[in-house]
Amino acid sequence: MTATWGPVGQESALGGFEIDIDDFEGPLDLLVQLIEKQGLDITGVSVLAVTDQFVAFAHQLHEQFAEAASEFLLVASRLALLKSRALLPRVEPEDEEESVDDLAERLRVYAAFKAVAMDLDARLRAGESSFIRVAEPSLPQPSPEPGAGDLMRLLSALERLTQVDTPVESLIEAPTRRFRVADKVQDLQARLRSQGTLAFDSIAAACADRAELIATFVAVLHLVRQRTATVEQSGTFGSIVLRSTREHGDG
Amino acid sequence: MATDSDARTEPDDAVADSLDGDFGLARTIEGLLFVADRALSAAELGGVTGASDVEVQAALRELIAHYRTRGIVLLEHRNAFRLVSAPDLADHCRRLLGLDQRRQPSRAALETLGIVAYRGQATRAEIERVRGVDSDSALASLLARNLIREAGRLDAPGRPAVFTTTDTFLAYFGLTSLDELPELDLDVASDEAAVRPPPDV
Amino acid sequence: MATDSDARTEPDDAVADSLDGDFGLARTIEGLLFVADRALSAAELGGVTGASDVEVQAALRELIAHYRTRGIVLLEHRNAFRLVSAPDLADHCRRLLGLDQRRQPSRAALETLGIVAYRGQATRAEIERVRGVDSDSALASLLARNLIREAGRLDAPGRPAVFTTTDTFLAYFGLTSLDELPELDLDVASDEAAVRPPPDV
Repeated sequence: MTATWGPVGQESALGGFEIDIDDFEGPLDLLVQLIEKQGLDITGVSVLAVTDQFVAFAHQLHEQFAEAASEFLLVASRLALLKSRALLPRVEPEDEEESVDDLAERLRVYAAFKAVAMDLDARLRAGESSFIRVAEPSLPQPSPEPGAGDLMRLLSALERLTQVDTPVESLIEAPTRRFRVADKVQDLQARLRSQGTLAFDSIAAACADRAELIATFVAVLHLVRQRTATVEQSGTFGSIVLRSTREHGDG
Repeated sequence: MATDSDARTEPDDAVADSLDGDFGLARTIEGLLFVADRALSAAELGGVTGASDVEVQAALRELIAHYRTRGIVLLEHRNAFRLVSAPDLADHCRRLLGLDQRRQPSRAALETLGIVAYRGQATRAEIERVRGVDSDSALASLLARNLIREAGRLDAPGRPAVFTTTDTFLAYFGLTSLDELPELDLDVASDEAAVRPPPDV
Repeated sequence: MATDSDARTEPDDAVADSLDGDFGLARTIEGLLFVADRALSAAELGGVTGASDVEVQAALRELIAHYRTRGIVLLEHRNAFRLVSAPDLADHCRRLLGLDQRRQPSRAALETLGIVAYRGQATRAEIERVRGVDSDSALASLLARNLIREAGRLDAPGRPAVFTTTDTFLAYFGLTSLDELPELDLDVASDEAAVRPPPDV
């Protein structure tokens, strides 16, 4: 299985080639790189020249690329087929012929897209890029249609903000008074433990001002998210009841 | 049009003039004004381009003249410059943006709106401290949609505007008061997937 | 004249009227493209302006030619149009916007992007067939950067997602149209030889 290429006297077919495991992705990439290093055409029988190299490399990688092993094996088997066809008189049935042509075609297509990637890469390195306008239009717009808003999106935008980098407290810090959500959570937990359910109306009515109401409301959100409590509502404008998920009087 | 790189200037052709010499600066400033999300001062433009104030002013005059007949206008207000759509196109723009209204507000706008709603009132600086990013254009779009309004000014340096939500805000979300907020499906609101950082490329 | 439905006259209409008719449409479209925060299709522009498709296309060609030398360019992506800053002003824009030089996408991501761009649209399986390797994370990173988007689902087992490029893709690479991508260089003539990205989907 002496190849007609490569450094003389090398024991391994891989000797003298500096292809790192991190340098390529998948069998086609490896094959294209091997071929390019040989300065060969990507198509046809010239692929032969790198078959042993590829098979040896694929063998070596087999375990590291377990998820891609089948693909490597497939490519290797096609290469082996190519090689056998070159060494032996034509004995292959036609479907094998197809499979060889198929590999050549795949290599050609892949090499073309590799070239595209190189071109895109070069564009980025050249540093040219267009920017869109980020300003939102300042033109007066008609008032939004009543009821068209999605409250869930509003809340999820806010939740995201609180989770990413901002403590909830800073969100609801009122200009004059401060209410800590953590305090409200504790307060509600204690009341739920003793009472089992709480009407949101009564919780809200007990709030001194809007800031406290909001802190309380955010605390309710936290309890529901923690699954300490569930929220029930009878109908669209019905009263809202906060219910402990634990049995009343439990632990 | 004068795509000609020929340096000769035709006397009567203002466009050819504009391609002459310092058009490089004018087109750089044009691009900067386009991407900016606020009005830019001549000093800022000088800082970014490295051009002198005289050069920047000349380039701005040239651009103002160019945009006099176009669908975009270059406005000057207190020595700050901003590209806006031509005033007579307002109806067309409104029609276009009206089509957009069926779309939900941007996430930036929603975050800003949420902060104003939950705090009761907030200044731009407070909003930006919470969001960690410039929130000028988000505020502008909320004001334009009448979802927030200026409630007054703080008695602090610069007398910053204090924003609060409007009745339109309540109507938009189908609320009559804050009490109705908890009817949300919180599992969706707290979807963890939304906060995962994007994977590296 | 029995009806008087268009009695509303704005003083600025005189400006538009004084210009030649076609330019009136071009400058209206210019203003619309400026205020839009997304790419607009020719059909949308026709809907808002009331002009025919032929007229809109002619006005767009005029604007594209005009913006070829300016600090703003008009990019076309699959028959949708958007104004963006000129690619060569990228460094200035970054400085103004306080943006860092972005991280380079991986080659895996670029190969994947190339396949989607040239094919017009592609499923994950098609991409993996070409690349011979799992392309899930490359796709995820491209989606996160808004360089591709899901255009729909195939009516096939598993209903696989079909991906297509976004107009951000063009802007990101400083292209104004998919035509500016080089021809796909396939050595041997085949069905796929000399593939250019399709002009629209």
